[in-house]
Amino acid sequence: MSGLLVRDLRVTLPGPVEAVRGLSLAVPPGSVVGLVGASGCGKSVSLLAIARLLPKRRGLVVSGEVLLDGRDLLALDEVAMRGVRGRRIGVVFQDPAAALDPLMTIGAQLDEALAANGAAPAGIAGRAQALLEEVGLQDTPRLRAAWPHELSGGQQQRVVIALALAGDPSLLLADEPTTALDPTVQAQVLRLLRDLVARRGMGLLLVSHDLPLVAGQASEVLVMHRGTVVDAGPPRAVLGTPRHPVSRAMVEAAQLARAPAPRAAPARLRVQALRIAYRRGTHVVNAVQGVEFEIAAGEALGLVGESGSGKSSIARAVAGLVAPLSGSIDLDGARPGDPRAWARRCQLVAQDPLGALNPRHTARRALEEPFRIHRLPDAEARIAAVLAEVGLDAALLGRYPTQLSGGQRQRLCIARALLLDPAVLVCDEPVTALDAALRRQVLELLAALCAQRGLALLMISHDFAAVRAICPRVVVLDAGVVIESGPAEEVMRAPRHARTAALVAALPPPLAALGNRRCTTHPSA
Amino acid sequence: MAGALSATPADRARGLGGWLAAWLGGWGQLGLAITVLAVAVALLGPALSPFDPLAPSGRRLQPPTAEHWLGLDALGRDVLSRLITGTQISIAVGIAATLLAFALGAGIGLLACAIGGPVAGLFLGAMDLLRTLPSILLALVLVAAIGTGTGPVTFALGLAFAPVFARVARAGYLREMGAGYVTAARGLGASRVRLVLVHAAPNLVGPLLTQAAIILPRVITKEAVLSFFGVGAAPEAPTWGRLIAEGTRFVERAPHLVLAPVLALAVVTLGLSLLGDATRRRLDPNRVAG
Amino acid sequence: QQEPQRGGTLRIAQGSLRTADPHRHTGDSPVQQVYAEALTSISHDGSVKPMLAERVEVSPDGLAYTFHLRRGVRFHNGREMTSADVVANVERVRDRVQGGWLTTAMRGLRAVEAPDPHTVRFVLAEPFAPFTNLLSELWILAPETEGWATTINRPIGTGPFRFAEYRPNIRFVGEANRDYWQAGLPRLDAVEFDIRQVADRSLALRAGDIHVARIPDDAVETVRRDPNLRVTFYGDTEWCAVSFNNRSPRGPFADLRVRRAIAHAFDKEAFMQTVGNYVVGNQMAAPGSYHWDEAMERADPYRQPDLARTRALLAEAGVVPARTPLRIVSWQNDYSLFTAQTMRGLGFNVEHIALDDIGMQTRLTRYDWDLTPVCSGPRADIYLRFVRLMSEGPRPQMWGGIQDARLDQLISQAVTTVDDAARRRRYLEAWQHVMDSHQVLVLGHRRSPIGVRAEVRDFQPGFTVSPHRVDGGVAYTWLAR
Amino acid sequence: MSRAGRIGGVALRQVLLLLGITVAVFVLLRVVPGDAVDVMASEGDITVAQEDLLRRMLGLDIGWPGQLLAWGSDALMGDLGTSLRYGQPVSDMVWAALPVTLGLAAAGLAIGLALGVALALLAMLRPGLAALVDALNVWSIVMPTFCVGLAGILVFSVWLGWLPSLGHGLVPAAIIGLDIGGQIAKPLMEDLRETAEARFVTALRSRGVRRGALVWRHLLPNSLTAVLPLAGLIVAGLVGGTLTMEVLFGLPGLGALLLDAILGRDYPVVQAAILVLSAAVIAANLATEAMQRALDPRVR
Ligand SMILES: Nc1ncnc2c1ncn2[C@@H]1O[C@H](COP(=O)(O)OP(=O)(O)OP(=O)(O)O)[C@@H](O)[C@H]1O
Ligand SMILES: Nc1ncnc2c1ncn2[C@@H]1O[C@H](COP(=O)(O)OP(=O)(O)OP(=O)(O)O)[C@@H](O)[C@H]1O
Ligand SMILES: [Mg+2]
Ligand SMILES: [Mg+2]
Repeated sequence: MSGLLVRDLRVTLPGPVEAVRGLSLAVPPGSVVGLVGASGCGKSVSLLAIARLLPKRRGLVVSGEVLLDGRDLLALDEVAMRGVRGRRIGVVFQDPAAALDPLMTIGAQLDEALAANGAAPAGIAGRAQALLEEVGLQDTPRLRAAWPHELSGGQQQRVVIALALAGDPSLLLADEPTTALDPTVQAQVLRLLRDLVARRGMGLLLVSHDLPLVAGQASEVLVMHRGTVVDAGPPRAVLGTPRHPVSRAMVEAAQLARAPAPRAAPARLRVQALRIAYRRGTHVVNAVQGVEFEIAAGEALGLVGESGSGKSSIARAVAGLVAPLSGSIDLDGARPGDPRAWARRCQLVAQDPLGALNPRHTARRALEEPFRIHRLPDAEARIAAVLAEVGLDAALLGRYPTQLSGGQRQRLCIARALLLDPAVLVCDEPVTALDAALRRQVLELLAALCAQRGLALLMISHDFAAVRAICPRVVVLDAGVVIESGPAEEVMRAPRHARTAALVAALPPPLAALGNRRCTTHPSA
Repeated sequence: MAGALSATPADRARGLGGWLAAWLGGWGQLGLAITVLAVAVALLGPALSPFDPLAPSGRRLQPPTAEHWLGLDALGRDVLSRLITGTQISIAVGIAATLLAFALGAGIGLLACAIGGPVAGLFLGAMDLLRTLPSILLALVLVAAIGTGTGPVTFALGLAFAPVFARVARAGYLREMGAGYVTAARGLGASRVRLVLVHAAPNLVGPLLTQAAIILPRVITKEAVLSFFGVGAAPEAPTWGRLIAEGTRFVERAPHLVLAPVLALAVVTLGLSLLGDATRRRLDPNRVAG
Repeated sequence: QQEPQRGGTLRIAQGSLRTADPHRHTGDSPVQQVYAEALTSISHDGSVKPMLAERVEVSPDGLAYTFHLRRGVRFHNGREMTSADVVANVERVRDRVQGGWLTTAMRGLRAVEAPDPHTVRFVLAEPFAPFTNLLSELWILAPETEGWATTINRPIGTGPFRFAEYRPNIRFVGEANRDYWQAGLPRLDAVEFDIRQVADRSLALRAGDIHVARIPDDAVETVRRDPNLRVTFYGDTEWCAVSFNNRSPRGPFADLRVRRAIAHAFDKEAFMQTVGNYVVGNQMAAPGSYHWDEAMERADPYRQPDLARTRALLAEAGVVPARTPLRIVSWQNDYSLFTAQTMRGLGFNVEHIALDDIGMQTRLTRYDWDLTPVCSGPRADIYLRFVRLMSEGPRPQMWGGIQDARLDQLISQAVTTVDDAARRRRYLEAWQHVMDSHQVLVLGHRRSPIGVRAEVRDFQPGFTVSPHRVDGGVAYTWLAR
Repeated sequence: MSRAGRIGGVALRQVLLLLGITVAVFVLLRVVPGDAVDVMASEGDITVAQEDLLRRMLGLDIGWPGQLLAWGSDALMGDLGTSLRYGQPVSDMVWAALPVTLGLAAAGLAIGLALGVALALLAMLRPGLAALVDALNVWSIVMPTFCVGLAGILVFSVWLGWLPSLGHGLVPAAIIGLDIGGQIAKPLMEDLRETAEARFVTALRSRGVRRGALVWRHLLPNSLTAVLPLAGLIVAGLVGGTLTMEVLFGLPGLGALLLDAILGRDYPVVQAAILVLSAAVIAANLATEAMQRALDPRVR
């Protein structure tokens, strides 16, 4: 049999952690198989095990069968495996920034990958150029000379895909290949992958949290739960009309509410003519240029835009962490001059909750931090109250950040921000890294906070669905400039600016549409 | 997510000793045992030495015998007694100099970083200065000025190694200040000094301690070099360094003189290095983060 | 006995060369003797022999010295040496070169004249016994040497080897002077002095990289065991002593009884053992030498340690050692440790300050100490030893800064005495005074070992560190092949 | 403009540093008891009166600020003065000694780097060899170079007679190399092992990149950037190591010159030697930083 056939794959990691327990799946040539499941259910480990890339350590046990075109990969030695990797199997890794050698230019890494897979030296330059264009990267000569850290997250992700395709593999294992991408680029990359599947008869095993996306791409969906596949079938069956409890819970979590229509209220936070620039060696990067917006009490404002458009920069400026070049930020007449005073009015929940928590401090210590800094009384009582508000169990207080789930960590960070009773909360990409269930939890929490506390919320995301779920109004940013703003539903339905239109058009259709439409290819911009 | 620390409650049930043993792992335990033994010898020092370490007790350069296990030195003094007595001084000098280097390099370094501005510049300049001046010169000058003794030697060695800690501290400081949780604390309104002391410094303890474990035996050997050049500890103090330097004069006729302290130093170094490795593995925040 | 062979280069590591200008040094440049010679020369046994002079006549009052120069002595530039050259050199040392160490000897010089090309007459203000001896280090150079008025860099002398290459602290090379006035000498083609600072020369010697080297005392045994090597010694000795603080003695240490007590405590044999190559003694002059006195040696009350006497004397003086601080300032060496250990053994509250060479000498000048153990190197004349005990002598701190008018007088009398036997008596008298007042306690003498490879023939070290003299040294040396 | 400005800033900083060192050494030396005249006097028999005369002649009778001023103004004119003990121009002495030290240091560094890198790589590929790395590490910590040097002379020159005991740089360079190799090998090995498990290495393997390319083009450069901060320690070790080796093996380098000058209180020589030595160390530090920048685009 050709294609990939995995039978009863079991992986025990040192620990011991039984990460994969009897996984079986098949990826025939020319097919797209989606693998979905909650965070930590074993998707990435399975992929690494198939490509035999798990780090060799004492305690690592891999058993079962991984047949590629009839050959058992688990029985091959390293040298034979090297011939398989790259040319027969390509892998796209989950975290693109970490998957690139930081000390080598993009061009050199591409050339190396091409050479390793037997490309003739004369043809390498041309092939590299073509590959980069295939994944939708422009300005390729400059890009080839660039270092990984000089690329935005989206660019890095596309480079990693190009590298995986360098050897013309007959099977591509793609782990969250589009998480870091904004909708336009995401659509473009997915189109490319589909083309390859169709043209070359490549098999694609696609791992993702994004159920609508998987539904739109895969011919078969596998639902993984605690190391095994618990549900499988065509997307319409598994995701459209889920029957297995795990699938059903997942699909339900992916359905998000819609924010209410915007109300008129007096503005609390007023941002005017904001300009932010970074000095990078000798030249200056103008990240944000003349941005203006207002948020009222109890209102959530969504800030969307392509990667690198300046969203996080605005968040940092509003939180008083970077000083803007010019412009004003005004909160009930106060300005972010004195960091201590400003911290009590405006709080930021950073993009990466794990990073924002000191690994040496327990949850309790993290929550006590604001009390220590500002010498506030009643820590115990206030912490208990806020915990209840964000829905965290007080039993978790003794744990360290690594012992909490992603959703718990995110809520811990929100709780810490709330302890200072700020008027404004800024959330930078609060849900992008979370699976469907966690994402929904966090979004519901944020919505509730706005409603109950009268918080002014600035939510930053390139996840349009998430923004639309809680923000009545959105501001669309492009290259540091506001190109559109207005009620979320309106902007989504009838975007006025071409770039907004492109962003919206690139969104995959919601799962709810699965029952009504056949959806093998994606509507394109 | 099953982090390394989640196993601790179970281990704690086995008592502190058991917990420590599990925490360190096999090699780490060996390292700890050696270190504890060395410290015990250092503490008990004089009580353990069979002979007066300063007074002659037999024929010069006598090889090891049943009475004198490690033989006698050039003045007929019992080498074992000198080694045992020297343990105390060497380890004391080693620890004191390492502490001084630590305090100067890491302590003042971090504080200077925290205060920033010209203070940091001044501090970095001073460290560059120390880094550039050969420590032997400093020791020579000090000894010429105030005479040999544990004080000047400790001071010279402490100054000499301060830049190493300063470098580790500064690199760590820069890394930590970029960490998400430091930015988060900044967002909570924390002052710069608080950021350094509460957030950055504890995360630097691991690397700095590792550095200290590496430096400590180096300090002891360096003292040998100073002794060789006649600017080591006081001639009455049988530090390991002095024993090595003195023994080197007779390396051919009485190799036991130099072998005994070198082996002792090797064992302690190995112990500290094993302990340091184990501790670092445990304190590394990346590993804690799983 | 083999016939001497000619040729070859002798590599020797002994002595130093601080400056190429022989008149400018301050007393530590013996290597220059191979290219620059003097009117006199010190033989291996310490006696003074004429060198560039054929003979010397001393007037009965000891004030006039007449040197009859040797004929046919040529400088390295081929010109014959005359008495005018000698006078020019004396004048250069006396008038031009300040700070050179011979200036002391020139102090009492009233006149120097050259009555004819081959005679030089010195007239002194008062008799000065070591005069001919000291002249052995007044090197005669050709006055036309470049830098005569300032500093000489390529000296033109009369020695058996010409000045060929000099790199400070690295090496000096002398090439054979084929016109040397001693016919048939030198036998070597060249000498190469290794003047690097090296920890242990005996290794290079054993490895065959060097023919002759001053070796550490520790190495003597190993070198002796090597059949290719032998050990020999300088003619003169170093004297080792313990000095009390004589300038401003502290606490009970001014008390003669206490000083005697301490003297009784020293085990001279054991002390000297830590120094090496020793004889025990109680005088500045080495046992067996002219100025040494056997009766005085036999009468030494401190020949053997006597701790009972020590205790009794201390008790008599009312000294409780445990409550008495005793500060020792010293170099860092084994005999200093021994000294400190001995004092500790008596129960004193010992503070031992060990420093580097100059640090110690400077520290001594503070006179805030009680005891210092010192050794002092070979000297061409006994006066050079005694002068250090005088009030105006060099480096007085080493001997506790003695300022003793009576002693000054005794030594002055001795040095101005013309008659040998009478002078010897006066020196002994002076020494007896030192011993009686317990200013300095001599423990013994040591000889500095020199390792010599077997193929080196006819090499005998000098009385002091000088490598060349009229009747021996490197000019005579040859290499057997 | 801005780039030039930055380079100018760095240069200014180093110049200030050198200035600081000069003044520090000057003051330190003058604080130390005893001067060159004491040394001369202790070697010979000059009287106290003569000592004073000599001091006047050598300009040692004025206080140290005056001496500093005199020395500084001469040094600015390019005149490093004359040795108090040898009467030779200091610059000649230093220039003659410099190549010896630089050669020895360079050879030692080369051997050390080769040894350290080779061992670390081998130990990464064959974990059994880690013991060798540990052994070398312990060796470099506990074996003082003077001790090894003496043993080296004994074995290679006295017993085997293969090499002259003095004046050659082979054994000294090897000893320094062994010392440095021991310092590098262990951290490098550890970092290599860590890097070998980095995600980007897994990614490279997933593309079928051969092991040789993996090691030389990816692992080693990445790990070297982690070991480069050790350079300070290594340079300090080089300075100490060359000093010891020069004294032991009779190599007429800067270290031997410096030691002799310190013991002889030959101030101008000490000053010049320290100045040159410091400049070399500063250059080495700058070179390390430049290398770091060349290797790692992130810190550019
Ligand atoms: N190196 C490792 N050592 C020990 N346990 C591990 C290791 N890597 C992963 N695990 C554990 O194995 C399980 C499966 O992890 P895996 O990375 O495959 O999850 P995932 O399904 O990819 O999750 P996500 O959607 O968050 O990427 C988890 O419990 C995880 O904690
Ligand atoms: N510290 C910095 N130094 C230099 N340039 C920076 C820095 N931080 C951001 N930039 C640049 O500023 C621009 C805006 O960055 P910002 O992080 O605000 O983007 P973003 O909209 O949050 O993107 P993403 O969706 O990828 O997080 C980008 O071009 C980025 O490269
Ligand atoms: Mg994953
Ligand atoms: Mg961002």
